[in-house]
Amino acid sequence: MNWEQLLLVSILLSSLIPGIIIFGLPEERHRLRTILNLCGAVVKISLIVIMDIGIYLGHTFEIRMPLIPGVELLLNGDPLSALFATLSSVLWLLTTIYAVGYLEDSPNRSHFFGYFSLCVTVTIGIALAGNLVTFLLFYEMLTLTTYPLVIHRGTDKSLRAGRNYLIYAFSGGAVFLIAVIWLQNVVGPVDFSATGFSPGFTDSHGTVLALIFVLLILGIGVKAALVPLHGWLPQAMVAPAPVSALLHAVAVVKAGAFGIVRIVLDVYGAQNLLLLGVLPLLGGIATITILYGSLRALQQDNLKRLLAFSTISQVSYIALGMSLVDQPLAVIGGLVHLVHQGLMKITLFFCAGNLAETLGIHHISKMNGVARRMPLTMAAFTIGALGMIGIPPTVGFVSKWYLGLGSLAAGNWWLLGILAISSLLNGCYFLPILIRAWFGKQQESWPEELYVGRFETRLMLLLPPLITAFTVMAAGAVANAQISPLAWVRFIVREYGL
Amino acid sequence: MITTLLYSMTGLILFGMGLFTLIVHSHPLRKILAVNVMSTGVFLILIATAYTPLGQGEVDPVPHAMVLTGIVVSVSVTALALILACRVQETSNLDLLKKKTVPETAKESTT
Amino acid sequence: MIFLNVDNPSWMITPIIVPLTAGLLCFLFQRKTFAIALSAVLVNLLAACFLIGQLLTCGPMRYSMGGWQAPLGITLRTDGPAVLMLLMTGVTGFAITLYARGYFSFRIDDPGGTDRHQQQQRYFWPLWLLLLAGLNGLFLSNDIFNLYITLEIIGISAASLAALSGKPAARLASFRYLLSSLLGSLTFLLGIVFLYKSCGLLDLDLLRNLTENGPGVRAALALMSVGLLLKTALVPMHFWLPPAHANALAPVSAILSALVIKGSFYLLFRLWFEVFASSITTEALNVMGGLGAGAILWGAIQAMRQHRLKLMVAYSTVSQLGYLFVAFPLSRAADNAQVWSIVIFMAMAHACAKSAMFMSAGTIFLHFGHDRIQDLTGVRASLPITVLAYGIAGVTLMGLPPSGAFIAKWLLLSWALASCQWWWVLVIIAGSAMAMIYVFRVISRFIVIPEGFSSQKLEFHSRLLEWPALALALISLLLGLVAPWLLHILAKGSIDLTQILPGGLP
Amino acid sequence: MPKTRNRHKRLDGFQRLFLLLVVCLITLLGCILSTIPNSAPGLADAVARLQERSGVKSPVTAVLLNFRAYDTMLEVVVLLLAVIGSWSLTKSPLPEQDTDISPVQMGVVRLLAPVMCLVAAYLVWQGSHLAGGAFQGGAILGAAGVLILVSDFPWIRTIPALPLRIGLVLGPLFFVGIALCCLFFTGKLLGYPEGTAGWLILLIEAACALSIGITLASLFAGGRPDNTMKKIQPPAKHPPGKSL
Repeated sequence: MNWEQLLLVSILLSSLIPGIIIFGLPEERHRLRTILNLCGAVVKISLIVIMDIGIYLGHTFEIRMPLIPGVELLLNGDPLSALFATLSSVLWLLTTIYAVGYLEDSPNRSHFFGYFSLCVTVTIGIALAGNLVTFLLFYEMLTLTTYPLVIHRGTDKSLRAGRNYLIYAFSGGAVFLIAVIWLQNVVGPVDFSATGFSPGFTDSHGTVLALIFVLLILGIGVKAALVPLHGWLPQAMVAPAPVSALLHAVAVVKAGAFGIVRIVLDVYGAQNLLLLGVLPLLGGIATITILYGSLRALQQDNLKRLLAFSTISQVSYIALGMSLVDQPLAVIGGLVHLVHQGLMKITLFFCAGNLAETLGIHHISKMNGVARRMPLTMAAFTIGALGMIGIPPTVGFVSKWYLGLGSLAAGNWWLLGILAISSLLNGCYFLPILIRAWFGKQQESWPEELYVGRFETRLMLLLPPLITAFTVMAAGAVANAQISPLAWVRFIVREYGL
Repeated sequence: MITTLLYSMTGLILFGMGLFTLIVHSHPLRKILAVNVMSTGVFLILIATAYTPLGQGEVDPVPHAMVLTGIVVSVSVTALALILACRVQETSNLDLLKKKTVPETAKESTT
Repeated sequence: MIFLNVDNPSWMITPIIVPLTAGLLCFLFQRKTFAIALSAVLVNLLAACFLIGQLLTCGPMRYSMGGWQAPLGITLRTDGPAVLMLLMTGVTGFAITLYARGYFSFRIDDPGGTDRHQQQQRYFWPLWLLLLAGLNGLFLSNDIFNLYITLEIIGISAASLAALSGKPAARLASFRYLLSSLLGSLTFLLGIVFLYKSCGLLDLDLLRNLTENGPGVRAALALMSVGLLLKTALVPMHFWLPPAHANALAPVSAILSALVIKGSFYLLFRLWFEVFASSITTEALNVMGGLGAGAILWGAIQAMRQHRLKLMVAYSTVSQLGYLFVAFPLSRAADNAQVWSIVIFMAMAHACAKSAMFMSAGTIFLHFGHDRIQDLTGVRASLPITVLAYGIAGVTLMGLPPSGAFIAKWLLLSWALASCQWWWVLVIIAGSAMAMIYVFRVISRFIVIPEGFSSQKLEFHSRLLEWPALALALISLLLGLVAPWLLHILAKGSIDLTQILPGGLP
Repeated sequence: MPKTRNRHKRLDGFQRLFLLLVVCLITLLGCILSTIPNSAPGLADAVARLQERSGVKSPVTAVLLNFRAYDTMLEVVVLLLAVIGSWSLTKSPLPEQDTDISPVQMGVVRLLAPVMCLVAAYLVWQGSHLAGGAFQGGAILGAAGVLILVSDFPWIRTIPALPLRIGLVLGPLFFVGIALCCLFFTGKLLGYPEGTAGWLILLIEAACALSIGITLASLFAGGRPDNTMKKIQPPAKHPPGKSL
């Protein structure tokens, strides 16, 4: 085992081991638990940064473990997995800090943080998966580890939401499993590679491969919350705020989107997909999801539900970028949105959690004048919201700019129109909130004001959204710099030779 | 040859009778007896296979041994089943079993 | 010491003789029974490992009892599937023995306990050890009449064990179990009679080489199969299983569900795919597959409807057995070395997972005094490890990666797709989905701690009640990761088979 | 046997259908059975060929205790298992208390029991060359035991459990012991050393016959011996051993 393989294993273990230890810790040892969590997160980030550098310098990170003929587990660090792994680990650190503050004094924290760590381990596993079998393994485990988090509150409502989540996720998983096995039967074992499987199969098994592609997208679309498979996501909002943040910005939905990227770029490859002619289908679903999510978000009064529908809409930008896989600019836009959407959405969820935890505000109609009580939180929220709309210099603008350029290059004028309409709709549901919060008058006292200290809320709740909001601005402003998500995505696209 | 066939067919018919009783009748004792009849049928067929026409070599002792073994197994299972049936009868209040025990109780108490 | 050589086939008898002797001694002394039992199962486990090593170095082996060669004498033999089943029995049996110790001492130490518990423990050990000997004998035996006797040993000891709890329901269930098992073995015996009349042979290897394929052999195979199906509890012959498994003591339920059923299934599969492979028709295979599909669906539907935990787990056994039979029609698509792989993976994973599940259910029953699913909210607070074991075992039942059941399902689906038999795919997926529902219906109750819930403080806490279950659950989950090793053993064992089969089936 | 419910009833639909099915099945099996040619060699020749080496003259005994002794060993275990199973279920209801034994019965038993033991011993002894052997002998011994049991001798209650268990286990344990000794001396389980087969078989048969006799009597007693308690419990209302 060389150092590259050791690194891959320790990346996974750096959150698995704290997770297992935390399960065994008694409830009262919260200091030790916090230290374990933070240490794990910091170690993981450092290891992943080392891996990033290694990948940039051209090292190969690969572990193979054959199971049965044709089926093997393969962990592989390529630029794309580095992108997702870095995003997940950084956001995990922030979410952990936030969750420690959020769950102060609440029961069952060992349980919560244990699953939280497992969940991140699995997400990193998804990032590092080097073939469809490994991807499937971690994909199913993700459902298992997030389920206890969704039903953490134990109310009937959360149980119902959990049940729906399971049914959606496992149905998707089953379809995905069938598709993976079928694909293996047709083209043999496929590892993720820059070109996908050999184009020879497309000539001989065209229809079957197109059908398998549809099945794969259907299976993975459940987690990516593509319409009409999105039903679980708004319901899952009953979970505590850090869980919502993690689920929506990092783990589940992102894993689905990441899976779409993998299937399009690495399994099928641009060339095959163009031959098969299934891309317009993906583009169509993505378009419908973008518009549907935004329209539904317009009708919401519950802040977290609004954010959920906004997630449904925003994640589909990634799928949209993938449907224009022959256009490097569109691919850049889609891939970079993977990171950008994560940063923006986690900011918004942190802020929504702050409002709920500090003032008991769950509904937009109660938000009049809240910015005067919590200026920093609302400033962060504003930056996130503006990013969602796509106002420069936030990161949201960068993604949309590249997506627009890509669709222009492909000659799809109508896609540009879709982007514009979507931004308009984003504005329509975010701007009223901002106006209400900054300029509205407080009419009644806050529903349940819990905490009045030196800051507007607990420090551990305040810091993470501020950091992410700052990143949203900074990464957008210096997008062209040497080290930025955009730069890394360009590196990825170069690797794919687009 | 005819004798062999006769024994075999009788064995088969016994097997069938036992099978029918075992499934159709619900009384535990009948079931146990039915199983015994079935096993007797099987042993009969098995013994019949040992037969060889005169002058064609020895009688095959292996089926004999198998039948002996089978009888012993059947005895032990029957005993266990009977004891189990008694315990079921003692501790459960199945309608059917009640019907059986009630008259006996009455008889005993009158004498 | 010539017979201590690694390549001496006499080692084969260890897994039979050691539990047998230990069982007799347990009955004789009735004191220190746990020590005797533990050393016996330990030796049994070691012997299984040793036999695997022997198989890998020396290949498949035959052993003639008393030196009398095959047509007359009785032979034992080791091959890949047999040693893996021995390993399964060894591992599961070891864990169950430890658990049983914890279980009985918990009940005996209970202040409300009575003499009854003492008696139960006293007779549990000899029955269990003799059952173990019977199972090992079944896996190793190569003589059809000897197999009948091992089946009887298994049947009698299993029925006695099932009645051990002393509850009226358990006794009634055990009575039915005994009768069904007896009917099964009589039918099997009738099959042997037909076989002996047609071929005049009892040795399986010799029967395999026989080209005889007349109606007598087919009738024999049909009779033997029906008998074994009755013992394996395939739908619609499963009626005896749920009450017998659900009403027994927890360690006994684990034994019955994990091991006993596998014994008769192993024999059935061996008869179909090794001994009489040339007499098998596609229609017969499809009938088996159809029954298996029925079992998957019916068992899962019943499991979803149960209100009691142990009954639910018992019905899930009915459902899981179906996968083993769906493998029948699909195994045609496989080559010789692969025929066993699905069945072995499924059986091993199910044995570990199901015994872990029954152990967890038993621990919960012991501590809470009931197993109504409705009233088991927040069990996690009191018994976290048990709930974890239950959850992991549930993951295996659902067939999620990387469990052994996942490997089996992967192969099943892969072969079904390769041979364009779509209906099996649908059945397998539907079965897994329903497994998800019945597993999570319970788990969500266990792990949710609603607000204002005050957890019961439990006074007794035996490690032996919790850790064996967790260990087995973990084994079942991680079984998929050692798949290449298991396949290696299987391939090693079936060299013999490919040589003997004249290019025939499957 | 008391009348049961089904006796005077006509068969209902399901039962008729099932009857039909059984008849069909038996007919089918009968047809198949009659078509099987009687050409299968069987194992008679093999037995005849190896008879001399088996150490006994009776071919059945040779098969049971030499060629296929492993089967017999397991089968003795099956018998023992039935006893263990029955003991795990319940205490023996026998002997009942306060029953008067008629002098005739007493006399018959006193006369018969020793004779039966003698006959049993003879059967075991002649098993080596004629029909007979451990099972036949054991069955006679068991019958003697049953006679004693139903005679309600008061001393039956005081039989200690340990000797009883030793008696039960003796046969199987001895069998296994001999088997292991053979393994040690000849390298084959149950492979009797040259020339000793006859004696060893006789020993095994004797031990097994004793055990089988005790086993059968214990099975008749219907449960484990109840001598752990000094105070004798009042008899159950419907002793199961008698009601059947």
